[in-house]
Formats: sequence, structure tokens, C-alpha cells
Amino acid sequence: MKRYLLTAIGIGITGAYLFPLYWMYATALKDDAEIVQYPPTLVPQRPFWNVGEVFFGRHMPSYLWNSLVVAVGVTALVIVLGTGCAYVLGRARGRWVDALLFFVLMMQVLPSSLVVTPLFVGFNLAGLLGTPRLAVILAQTAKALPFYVVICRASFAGVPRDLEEAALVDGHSRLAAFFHIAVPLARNGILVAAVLVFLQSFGEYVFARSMISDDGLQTATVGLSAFLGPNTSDWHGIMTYSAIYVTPILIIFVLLQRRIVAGLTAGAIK
Amino acid sequence: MRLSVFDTFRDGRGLDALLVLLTLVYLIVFGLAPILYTVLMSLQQVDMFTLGDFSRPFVGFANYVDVLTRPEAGMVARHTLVFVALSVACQLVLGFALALFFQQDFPGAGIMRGLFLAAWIMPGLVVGGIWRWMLAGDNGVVNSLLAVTHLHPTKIFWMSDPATSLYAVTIANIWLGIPFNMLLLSVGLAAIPKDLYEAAQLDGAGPVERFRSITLPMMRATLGALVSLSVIFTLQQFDLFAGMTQGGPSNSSNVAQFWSWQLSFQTYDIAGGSTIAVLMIAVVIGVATLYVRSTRHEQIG
Amino acid sequence: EPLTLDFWSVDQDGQYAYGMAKAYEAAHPDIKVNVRRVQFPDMVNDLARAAMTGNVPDISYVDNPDVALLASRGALSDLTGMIAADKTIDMESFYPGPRGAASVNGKVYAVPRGANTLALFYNADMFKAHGLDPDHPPQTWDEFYAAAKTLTDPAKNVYGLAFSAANSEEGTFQFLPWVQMAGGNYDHINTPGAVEALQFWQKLIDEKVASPDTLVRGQYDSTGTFNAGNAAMVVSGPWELPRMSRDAKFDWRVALLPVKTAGGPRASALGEGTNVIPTKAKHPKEAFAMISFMNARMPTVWNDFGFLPASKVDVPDPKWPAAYKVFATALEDAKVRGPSPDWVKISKPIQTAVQAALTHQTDAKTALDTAQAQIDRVLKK
Amino acid sequence: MQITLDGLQKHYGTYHALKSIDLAVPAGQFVALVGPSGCGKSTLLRTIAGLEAISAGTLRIAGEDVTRRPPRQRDVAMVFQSYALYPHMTVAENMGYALKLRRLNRTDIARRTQVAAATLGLEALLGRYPRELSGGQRQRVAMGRAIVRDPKVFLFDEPLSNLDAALRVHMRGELRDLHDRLAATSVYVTHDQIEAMTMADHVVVMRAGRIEQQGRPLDLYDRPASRFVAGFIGSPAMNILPGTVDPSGRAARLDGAEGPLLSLPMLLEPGRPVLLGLRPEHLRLSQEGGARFDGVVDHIESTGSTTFVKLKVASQAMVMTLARRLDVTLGDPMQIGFDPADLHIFDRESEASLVTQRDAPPRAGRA
Amino acid sequence: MQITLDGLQKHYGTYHALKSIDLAVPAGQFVALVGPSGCGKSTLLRTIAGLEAISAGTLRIAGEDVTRRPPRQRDVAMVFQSYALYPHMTVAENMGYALKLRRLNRTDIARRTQVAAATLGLEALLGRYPRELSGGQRQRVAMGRAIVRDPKVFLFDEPLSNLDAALRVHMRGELRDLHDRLAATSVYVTHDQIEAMTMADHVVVMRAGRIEQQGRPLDLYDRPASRFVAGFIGSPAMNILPGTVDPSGRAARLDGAEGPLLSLPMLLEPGRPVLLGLRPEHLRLSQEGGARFDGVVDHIESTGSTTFVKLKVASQAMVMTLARRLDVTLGDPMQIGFDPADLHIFDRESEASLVTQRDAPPRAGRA
Ligand SMILES: Nc1ncnc2c1ncn2[C@@H]1O[C@H](COP(=O)(O)OP(=O)(O)OP(=O)(O)O)[C@@H](O)[C@H]1O
Ligand SMILES: Nc1ncnc2c1ncn2[C@@H]1O[C@H](COP(=O)(O)OP(=O)(O)OP(=O)(O)O)[C@@H](O)[C@H]1O
Ligand SMILES: [Mg+2]
Ligand SMILES: [Mg+2]
Repeated sequence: MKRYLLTAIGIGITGAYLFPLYWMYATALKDDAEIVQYPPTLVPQRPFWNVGEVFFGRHMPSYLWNSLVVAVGVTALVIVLGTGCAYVLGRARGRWVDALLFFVLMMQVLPSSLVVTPLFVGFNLAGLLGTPRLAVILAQTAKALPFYVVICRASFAGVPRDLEEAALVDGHSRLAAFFHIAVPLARNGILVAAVLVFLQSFGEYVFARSMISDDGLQTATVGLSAFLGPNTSDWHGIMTYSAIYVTPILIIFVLLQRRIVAGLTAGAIK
Repeated sequence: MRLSVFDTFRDGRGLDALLVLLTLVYLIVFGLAPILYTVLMSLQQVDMFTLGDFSRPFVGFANYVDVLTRPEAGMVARHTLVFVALSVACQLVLGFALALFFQQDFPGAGIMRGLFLAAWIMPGLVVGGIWRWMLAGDNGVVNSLLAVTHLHPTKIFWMSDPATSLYAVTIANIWLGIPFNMLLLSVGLAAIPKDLYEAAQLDGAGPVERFRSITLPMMRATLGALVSLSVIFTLQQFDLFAGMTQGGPSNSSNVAQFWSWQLSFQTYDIAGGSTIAVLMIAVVIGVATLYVRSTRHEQIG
Repeated sequence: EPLTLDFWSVDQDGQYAYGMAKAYEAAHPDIKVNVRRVQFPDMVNDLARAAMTGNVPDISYVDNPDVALLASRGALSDLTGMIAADKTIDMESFYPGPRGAASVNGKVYAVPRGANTLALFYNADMFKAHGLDPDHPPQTWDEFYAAAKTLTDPAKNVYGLAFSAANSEEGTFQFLPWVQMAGGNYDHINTPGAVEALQFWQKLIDEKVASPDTLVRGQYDSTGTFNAGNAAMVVSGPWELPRMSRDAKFDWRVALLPVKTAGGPRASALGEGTNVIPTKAKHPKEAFAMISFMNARMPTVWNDFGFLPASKVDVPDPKWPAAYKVFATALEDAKVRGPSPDWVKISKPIQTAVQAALTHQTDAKTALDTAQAQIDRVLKK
Repeated sequence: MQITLDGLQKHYGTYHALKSIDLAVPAGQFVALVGPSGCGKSTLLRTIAGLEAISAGTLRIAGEDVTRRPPRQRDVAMVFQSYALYPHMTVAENMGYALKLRRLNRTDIARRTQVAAATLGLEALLGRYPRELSGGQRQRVAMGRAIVRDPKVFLFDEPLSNLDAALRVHMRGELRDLHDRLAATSVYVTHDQIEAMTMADHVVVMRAGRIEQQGRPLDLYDRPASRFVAGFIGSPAMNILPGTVDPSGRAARLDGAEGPLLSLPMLLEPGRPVLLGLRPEHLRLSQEGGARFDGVVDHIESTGSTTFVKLKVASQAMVMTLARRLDVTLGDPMQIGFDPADLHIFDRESEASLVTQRDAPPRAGRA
Repeated sequence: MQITLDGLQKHYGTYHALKSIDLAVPAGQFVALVGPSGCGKSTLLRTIAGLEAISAGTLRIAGEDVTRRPPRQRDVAMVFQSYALYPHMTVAENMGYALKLRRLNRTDIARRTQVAAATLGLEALLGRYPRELSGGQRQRVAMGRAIVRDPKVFLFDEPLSNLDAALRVHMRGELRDLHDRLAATSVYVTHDQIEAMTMADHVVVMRAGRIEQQGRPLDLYDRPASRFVAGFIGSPAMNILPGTVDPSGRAARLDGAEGPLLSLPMLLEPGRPVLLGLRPEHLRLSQEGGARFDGVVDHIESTGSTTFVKLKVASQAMVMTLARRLDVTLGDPMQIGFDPADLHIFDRESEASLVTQRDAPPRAGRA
């Protein structure tokens, strides 16, 4: 009984929290006049839904594909580069570790909009702007890596050391024990951090906008800004576009939540 | 017998070095370089058009003097402090409360927790836009709900009243930061051994006491990471200012990062923008130091 | 194989750059025009960055007040010679505003592609309902204020007036005409007239004749409230005509901005932008040919893209003829912002001053004095 | 405080861990809970402490129904089998935590912690963190956490398993003293026969989620109600050999080739299949008088004080315990004697004892 | 595989956990490591396994210096005191993991896991996760993880501490069999006297990071080199009482009022302060002949088979173990006998034994 009461409360909280999301859908269905109407209509009165027009008219398939390429690339690179470092920083202690941790955190310090200019200059010299999606992946990885390392470090710090020792005795090298014992046991943290990195990179805007000049390689969030002109801002279009953009990801994450988020409680280590 | 070169990377110190270097080298190339470049620019006379050539005149700390003596400097610093402190504190408290709530075992807890990711998926531009509509003074749904529920019958001009504009952005930012906090805290909570709570219960600890003396200290690693990252993220929040108030009215909601952006990209004063960024780095150095110190008291498995 | 011209613009699909590109390609099969969209606020940054790396477009849109900046930094090709040699472009034919925006120190760096300006839209149905004569829209500030006051109806969520005092270039764009009508300008922003203009705006906001959200709303959103019937009048430009005719379910009309006192000077803002050729463009000659082609089609921009022609040409069979007449008249008095290579540093203090006064953080005089001090510093440099 | 369990049941998912437990522990009693690994001892302690939701039944402490009370309202101290030390607190903080929650002042806490630490030999380690302790030291801290308090009820889950013999003997005395001094009620899970027999007033033998038998320690030893209890109480375990009552009904023959005939202390139906039980310590070497049979030495082990002789008797294995060294070679024949009063007889089918009704055998003074 | 430790030292920060350990375990030997809690037993095992960096000294396995070799190159199986089960693997996966790493095929792994599980009584639990197991079941899984392999070296850290007596007896046999079958070298940490004495070929007694004495189990029992070992080996511990050699040099008087005179098995300087040691199991009741003294019954405990009598002798406490019940009342006077050959004598200062040089007393056949 109590569990269902909790469910009810949970739905209430989630509903309240997701209200802005609902507002996005509602706005997507309203015409310009209804958008500014007062009192605002909670349910669109004259819903109209031009998904197809926005989806194809705005080249969304290609934009979404490019976003996916960037997000997958960044996430893969971050996981490959950062997991080991997070592990070492979560295990060892000492002045060197402190210094490293400090350094890593500091690398997160500047907003993309500021680092993009020097990176742009550097990438241009290195000829990377010829492969703009790769350039964006490299830049965004630098942005996400410290974040990922700091988050995963906390998870690795919670993995009991004697489990790794048992693995060493069972015949693993330290490297293998890291892969087969430490990583699975820290998977909650790794997974959540990776999901956050993925989503962040999927929505990356600043680097893509500056480094990708070919519209065919451009990403979805940049495509979104096409609705904002010097004298116009097509809110209806923006909301429709972003509803198309958000919905599938949201559905995927809700479907995968068993593996991604709900696994959190199942995986108690000790 | 010493380990062979190959073995040291599998079993010895070499492994640690290798794993760390992967990240380190990458960050030095792609992370440190732009930061140093920014510091350099803050000491030079630069604008949009001299970005590319390096033979720019050095001006010492003239940019710092210039930025710090501008009439809005003090105000912006104050707003930044309020914005960061309020955002981080509320995100943490609300995120923690939600993590604890969804930690309980009830039908649908997982799905609902997944839905909270929505805020992280939505593009910043859209979030700014949505909150702008919702907090609009005349036709915003928030005012309408406040009126319907008689909580505040008169309209609040959230974004155009200098008294509330900063808080309007802060509210939106708190909304944006909740899932990040909630998810990571959930991970941390799940890793706490249950038997500690049991022992504490038998020792006579009530829920509050258990939270204080078991949950909090055991979450130290997570909390340290979370708070420091939250501070940094909040210091980089840009879309909401661009989407909601443009830092206005008359700088009443302007914060350092937006100001830095305005200088760099609206008035093409790259030196000024870089200078503010460097001043912000100083703040983050403090945060990072606190974080590193906090890790010394962590529980390492 | 066809030569490709890179054309950067802020337009969306179907608008000016795309339409022109299509027409030009049709007329010149040997040329391909590759239009790239750049966000309006990013254009100068992108051009500067492109200048740095050498990947500049052949033609680009540049907003009026930015021409001086880019030209002064050597980013734009001097077109004076080419224009002199060209038969279709006659700088004298442009209205003074657009012409001023295109030239710096006597050299021409840009060719106006069209123009827009501000006027007063009003809801004739509401005028009638409140006993005002829709055929006689307000002519002076006093009449304007009185009408707005009458039209304001809080119970129905209707403001008398909508405009934009946003913390962006739009705020300056809307504010400067009122200053100019009262005897001031961007370089004399704290004249008594300018203070009066700001006090007039203050009164509009203080008495809730216009929404406090005017401070955060752009022109587009302000006009949205007018279209929705939540404002009886709005100060806006011709770009709104297509949307208004679609969304506004009432009898809307356009009038010139009211003047300060009867017979006083008129003023309006000059909007829209120019086409330029960046310094390092790879095909300057071909680019100029296309600019010339586009200039030749000036008479069609009203009907095709909703711009006012920047030069005195006959528009055959204009859409919304009444509105066209008003805007064309307004354009005669439209003044360019600047020109100054440091325009953005002039505009920012003005926006801040307006907002500070409208929110009563300072009084109008002090606010404008502060702005003037900052502007003086920029101009003296 | 009296503890009463009525029809207590506990399910872990589909696994039925406790199957209707009825138990009444009078106030002030020291109860030992024994049983094979996995039989539900820890689960039972945890339900008493309130850490496991009870699937069915009621639990009363001091007469009050506390089935749904949270643990901290039960005033119970428990030593966890897994220790459950707070990793972020020093030894002193671990031990003083419960006192701190009771708002004792700092000096009182320090004093009581000090006393407990002295008892446990932990004085030098008070400032350490659990991760810096050895296994036995951790266990002692876990114990310290329980004994600094003076609760109504003590629950001990194998609290001495990782301690050396000397310390264990010492702690046995200390725990029993503490129990008496506080007039507490204690439930003590142990695998150590000596602990169960010497510390407890009452022993409860559990088996697969049920109580198999309970009673005073020596009663269980002397009159096990079933083959299971007989085998479980006493170490090495009782020798249990299949046999058949011979036609006289006064003796039974061990199964197997040439099984010897053992005289029975009672009359049984001839031909009835039975299990004959003889404790290793009740077997004697070649003694005149009493019952007697032949065996062959199979293996010998000595702990110094005690010698375990493994024998083959009619192809069945038996163990004999002797309180001294023995100098025999493997394969030597041996004549084994026993007192028929020490013979336990169980039904082959139900495994229930057939001799539980008889009086305690007069064992004392047999020196 | 022979294991040789030379001057092994280990520091934890400032704590000196192992202070120069020299130990040679011949191939195929079964060594029991005993010592008080916290003396460094686990640390020693961990250094042999390669889990702790050694601060000084060398470690050789099969003659090869492996001091800096990683654990996996040592072919060592270890049961951790803390179990260290992989929480994300089932019981079967935990046990089969080392085999999987050795690339055995699936059926082999399953077979060997099955066999080990049967030995340990875990068959029904193979699909469970560690968190769903009882304490003893977890310990058995930890053991299963070691015994499925056939390593050169076995390291056991108190592997049976949480098992019931019957299972423990069973496992003792199984472990020793396994050791013999694989001809492995085993180092076995235990607190259980019986385990150490009956399973091991060789017993090492540690104290505070040093080896105090080592030797064959009965040698340690019979000839402890120091008071510490004497007290540590044997349970209940040896009675050790201060006394003074009397003027004859052939007897010693227990300290305290009217302390009795105990005759010594050797001649000592008169007046020398000594410590006299008598094992509880070597004391007898009122027997004619041999040495003898008087005491008063202070306390009696019985485990069923054994009775512990606590006595007061000249205001000092003594324990006597009897292999049967005793029907006496507290306060009764008692006459205690012992064989002078069983008397241990230690120097009061150095606590070293004064009788270690003598031959093993002829204890066998004293029945
Ligand atoms: N990380 C550490 N830091 C400081 N001291 C430690 C650390 N680990 C162990 N010790 C100390 O080293 C000593 C030896 O520990 P070890 O675990 O070897 O003891 P042990 O003989 O196995 O004891 P037990 O029988 O209690 O398990 C102990 O006194 C312990 O407190
Ligand atoms: N979470 C669980 N899920 C399923 N079964 C469980 C769970 N916890 C315990 N069990 C089972 O319940 C039974 C009783 O467990 P309990 O811990 O009470 O045993 P125990 O008597 O304390 O054993 P030990 O002496 O080994 O500690 C065991 O068979 C165990 O496998
Ligand atoms: Mg248990
Ligand atoms: Mg140990």
C-alpha cells in the first residue's frame, strides 16, 4: 500500500518537474497567437502539428545523424581516455594524485565559447578543420573528459580493494583486474557519467557552430538556431523541432532505464 | 628481479602512469593550451581581428584595471556569487531529496528517474526559451498558476523587474541542474553498504542522524565531485542568460560568464572577455583546491 | 565546371539570399551560389574569424552599423572603383540612410540590399471600441500617450502599446528615433530632449501603458502580443507584415511614428543590411557581378522578401499598399546608427541607460549622462 | 527483558528462511543459538533487532508487541557477523557512536570507550580506522560497539569467531559478566560448542529455519531429541551407526559384516531398524565390565591434550576421544568399551530419539 | 613448492607489522600459522601472495626470487579472511573465475565447480549472489574459490571460523586430503587449536610481527620455548604461576600465603624466581603418588564431555580439565595431583623455558 502511495507522490513530483518539458510540447502545438495569449492555455486550443515539414524541411535527418556521430565519438573517446585515469585517481593517494586531480578539474574551467577561439586557430593550423566533425569531437572531448574523470573517480573510490586483490590471486594482471573487476563494480558511476557526456555532446552547440561550416555536416542544435532570424523568432518551429529532437532520446532512455538508471539500486557493492 | 617493461604496464607502477598519461596528455594538448592562450590574451591588446596573429602588444595588467574599474564590475561579481551559491545549494538539496526519494523501492521509481534526464537532453536555447515563456510577466504560465492558486494574485514581472531577474534565471538553472545532482547522488547512495545503516539504527540513530553521520560522510567522494562540478557548470551557464534576460534589465541579472561573453562577442573586446575569464579561473582554483583537500578524507575502498 | 560563389547571410530558407541565389544561378548557369546561414549576432565574429584563417566567403551580408567596423579593420573590399565602373549601381539613388551606412570616409564598402524602418501599427477595432478615430492615429507624443492610456485595459490583459526596450541592439534601434525626434543623437545622448524621450518611455512603463516585460522582449515578441490582441499598438517594422496579415484577426493599420510636438522633426530607424565582398574573397569580380545583379532587382524586394527598397525605385503593385506608403515615407527620415567602427561600444551604454531608467535604478538624466560619458570615451579614441 | 517470538516467519523472495519460530526467552537469560551454517540464525537475530521485515508472526519484547517498531526503539545492541563497522569513523568513534546519540557528554563517552577498549585489548588502536585493523581487531571493535552501551537486549552473531583461544576465553568471561551485571537478555549465535555449553543458560538448536530442540545445555547433550541434535551438540560429533534390534529385544547388532552386538538400556521390538549413537568421549579402551566391541585403528590425531582415534568397526567408521596420548600403530586391533547408559537410540525412519524419556544417567562421580 | 622468507619486513606507514621474518616451508608441507589477533598473520600471507609490497627482505617460491613478481605469476590460491567475494558474480561464477582465467573450457569449469560445491555443501546455492548468502555460506564460497584450482601454494586465512563444528571437522579432512593429493604447499592461519594441531605438519607461532617459535605441533605442545608459546598452545591455556625455587633446589614454592611446594624435574639454584606451568589437562583429582597440592573449587563449567574446574590455589587461580562430569560444590577443597614430568618452568625475567633441553617426556601409554 505504502509503495503505491510513494508511486503517486513520485508521479506528482515528476510531473511538476517535467512541466517545462510539457510546455515545450504544448508550445509546439500552438500557433503564434496562442503562444502569447493570456491566460495561457494549458492545452493547445487549435493544435497543429507540422512535424513532417520541420523534420524534412529542416534537414533534421542529416543534422541528427551528425549529432549522433559527434556524441558517439565523444563518448567513446572519453571512456577510452578517462576511465583508467579515474581509476588511478580513485585508488592512489598522495601529493601527485592531488596535483593531478587539481589539474584535471582545472581543465574544466573555461566555457566552450571562450576556448573555441584558440582551438579554432590551432585546429586551423593543424588542418583539422578539413574534418570538422572530428574537430568537434576532439574539442568536446577535452571539455567532457575532466567531468567524466571526476565523476568516475568517486565510483572507483568506492570499490573495495580486496576484490581486486582476490582477482590478482585468481590470476589477473592489474590491468585485467581493472577491466574485469574494478570497471564492472564501478559501472553505475561510469554509466551515468557516460550517459551525461553523451547527452551533453549530442546537444553540443558552440564548437559545432564554429568549426563546421558545411551545412551537410552540421549538428541538430545548430540547426535549431535557424528558427531565429534577425527579426523573427519562430517559437512554434523551435519547439516542434526540439520536440522531435528530444522525444526519441527520451523514449530510448526510458526504455533503457532498466540498464542505465534503475541498475543503480541493484548494484550495491558491499 | 625487476619487472620487464611490458609487465610494468600490466602489473606495476607503469600501469598507473600509462592510464593517467592518456588523460593527461590529451588534456594538456586540448585543454591546457586554450587556457594558457586565454591568460596570454588577458595580458595583451586583442580584439576580434587580431586573434590570429601573435605579435600583439602586451599591456600588462591594463585589461584587469579596465575591467575591474567598469561601473558594472562590482554588481556583476555580486550577482555571480548569488547565482552560483543559490544554484549549487538548491540543486544539491533538491537533487539529494529526490535521490533519497527515488532510492526507495516503489513501482515506477526507475522510469521516473529516467525521465528526469529530460532537462539534460533539451538544448540550452530551448530551455531558455521555455523558461522565458513560462516566467513571462503578462502571459506566463507561472504567473497564471500563481494567480489561479491565489498564491500571488498580482503578476510578477520575473525577468523585467531588476529585483527578480537574477532569481528568474537562477530558478531555471536550478531546474536544469537537478538531474545531474540527482543521478550522481543516486549512484553514490547505492554504493553505501546497507549494514552500516542497520548498525546505526541499532545504535539508536534516527533518520536524520543516519543521514548526517552515515550518508553524508560515505558520500564524501561523490559530494566533492558534485559540488565542484556544479560550481563550474554554473559558472559556465550561458544559454539561460542569453535566452531569458540578456543580463538585463540594465545588468541586474548580469553575471561574470555572460559579461565575459558580451565583451568578447558582442563588443568584440576579446581582451576584456579573456580578462574576466581569467578572473573566474581564480575562483575555480579555489573550488578545485577545496575539492582536492576534501578527497583526503574520503573513504577509499 | 561551374564556379562556386560562397554567400554568407543571416537569411532563412526562402528569404533574400536564397531567392537571389536561385535567380542568379538560373541566369548564369556557369555559376553556383552556395548560401551559408550565419546567426545574426555571430556574423561579425564569423567574418573576423574567417579573415584570420582565410576561409572567407565571396559575398556576405553585413548589418548596417557593422560595415564601418569591418571596413576600418580592413576586412572589406573597397567597392568604390567597381561601382563607378558599373552601370546599374548608382550610390546617389539610395536613400541617405542606406547610403551613409555603406560608405566610410568617402569610400564605398557595401551595397545596401534593402531597408526597413519603424512605424506604428495599431488595432483599428480597438480604437473604435474605445471611441478613438481609427482614421486619425496619434500624431504627437501627447496624443500617442493619451491614446495608449485609453486603450489600456488591464481587465482584458490589454496594454495600450507594445515596443521593445530589450538589452540588445533592438533596444537601441527602437530608442534612437525618439531621441532624434527630441533633438539628440547617439553622440549626444544626454541632451534635454533625449532625457525627455527617456522620461516619456518611463511614463509608458510606469503607468503600465506598456508591459514591464518590454525590457526583455524583442520586437518580434512584442508584435506577437499585438497580433494576439494583448496590445493595441506596437512600434515595429515591415518585416512583420506577413505574420500580421496571417495572425492578426482584426483591422490593423500602420501610421508614422508620432512626433514630439506637432510639426517637430520626424525620425525613424534604419534597418536591414548590405552586401559586401570580404578582402580575401577568392572571386571578387564574379561576386561583384552578382551584387550588381541583386541591386538591379531592388524593385522586387518588397513583394518578394518584405524589405523596403533602399533606393528610390518604383515598386510596381506593392503588397499591403497602405503600409508600403507609410513605410516608404518613414524611410525618408530613417537614420543610420553611427556609422562608427565602434558602434557596439556606443550602443551598449545606451541600452543599459534605457533599462536603468525604465526600472528606476537611476533617473533618466543620470542614466544618460553615464552613457554619454562612456560614449565620449569611445568616440575620442 | 523477556523476548517472545510467536509463529515468526521470514521469506527472502521465494526462499523460506524462517518457518514458524516459537521461542520465549525469559528476562535475564543468556540463550545460545546454534545450528548448521545457513539455517537461519543470523536471520532470527536480525528479525529480533528489527532489521528484517517479518513475513508473519509477532515479536514481543518485555511483553510489548514490537513487530513493527523500528530498531532504534527496541534498545537492542547487536554484534554483526559482518562487523558493519563505520569505515569513516575511528575505532573510538565507532564505539562511542551509540553513546553520542544518547547525548552522553564527551568525558563519559571517552571513559566508557576506554573501559571497553581495555577489556578488548584495543587501547592502542583507538585512533585507527577500521581499514587499518586486522580481522580479529575489527571483530573486537564490533563487539566494543555493543558492550559500551547498556541495552536491554544483547544480540551476538558469532562475536568471537576470529579471536585466538586465550582472548576467546577471556571474552567469554567478560561477556557473561556483562550480561549478569546489566541483567540483560542475550541471544548469542555461535559455532563453538564450548561457548554454547559454558556460557548459555539455554541452548536453541536450529535446523533449516526451524527450532529443532531447546533446553538447558547439558540436557541437550544428554538427551538429544533427534539424531540431528545428537550429531550437532558435542565435538567430535556423536558416532551414529545403523543397527537392528536383535530377537531378544535387549541388544542391537550393528549393520555390516560381523557387526558386534551392543546391549540396549531398554527393551525394543525385535528386528526394529534403529540408529545407535555413541559419543566419542564415552568410548573407552579395553575396559573390563560394561558393554564392549572390537575395532581396528584407522587413523590417529592428537591435539596434545586430546587424542582422536578413528576406528573401523564392522566396516563402519567411528571416532573415539581420549584425554591423553596413545602409542598405537594404524591397523592395530582394539577393544572398545562403553557404558550402556551412554547409548543413544534413534528410530531409523523418523530419526527421533527412543530414549529421551529416560532419566538423566547418573554420570557424576564416575571418576 | 618450497617457500622461503628471508628477513621479511613490512611497514604500514609508521607501524612495523612484520619485523624480520625468516621462515622456510619445505615443498609439500602444511604449515599452521598461529598467534594472537593482530600479530601479523594475515599480513604475512598477503606478502606471500604478493598483495603487499615488501618493505625489506626477499621471498622465494620454489627457489625463485618472486619478491617483485605480481601475484598471478606466483600460482597461489588464497582464502581471504574477509572473503572478498565478487559481488557481481554468482556463487558458481565466483568459484569458476580463476579457472576461466586459465582458459579452461566451459564443461571443465562446470565440473570442477560442481565438485567443489559438493564438498562444501553449496550445490543448492550455485546461482545465488554473495549478498544472498549467510556468513558461513560466504566463507564456504571463499574457500571454494581456492580449492577449485590446483595451485602450487595454498594460503588459508581462517577459512573455517564461521562454520559449525560438524562442517569444520569435515572440511579439515577435505583440506588436508586436497593438500596431499595436489602435493601443494599450504600456509594456514587459524585460531582453532585443534585445527593447528591436527592438520599441520609444522606450526609457526607469531607474536607482534615476529616468529616466536616453530616446530612440529606436539613439540610445541610439549616443549614450548617460552611462557608465551606455552600459554598460546593448548586450550584452556596452561596455568602459569609465579614461584620460587626452595633451598633444596629440587622443589619450588608457589608464591602467596602458604603456597604448596611442587617438586621439580630438575635441579635449579635455590631462591631463583621462576614461573611454573601446568596444563589444565595434566592436573588430576586426588590421585595417590606423584606430586600433589591442595586447592579450593571456585567455579565449574561443563561442555557435556569436558568439565573445566576453576580452582584457587594459594590465592592464585588455576584451571583443571576433566574428561567427565564432576559433582562438587563450589568451595569444596580438592587435592590436585600432577606428574612432575608435566611441569614447565620458565625464567621469571626472560620468560624463556628452563626445561626445553630435556627429552620429550614419555607420555604415551600412560593410560
Ligand atoms: N593499513 C594498515 N595501517 C596500519 N596498520 C595496519 C594496517 N593493516 C594492518 N595493520 C596492523 O598490522 C597488524 C597485523 O595485521 P594482520 O592483519 O596481519 O593481523 P592478523 O595477525 O591477521 O590478526 P587477526 O588474527 O586479528 O586477523 C595489526 O596490528 C594491524 O592493526
Ligand atoms: N537476501 C537473501 N536472499 C535469499 N536467501 C537469503 C538471503 N539472505 C539469506 N538467505 C538465506 O537464508 C538462509 C539463512 O541465512 P542466515 O544468514 O540466517 O544463516 P545463518 O544461520 O546465520 O548461517 P551462518 O552460520 O552461515 O551465518 C541461508 O540459507 C541463506 O542462504
Ligand atoms: Mg549467520
Ligand atoms: Mg588476519
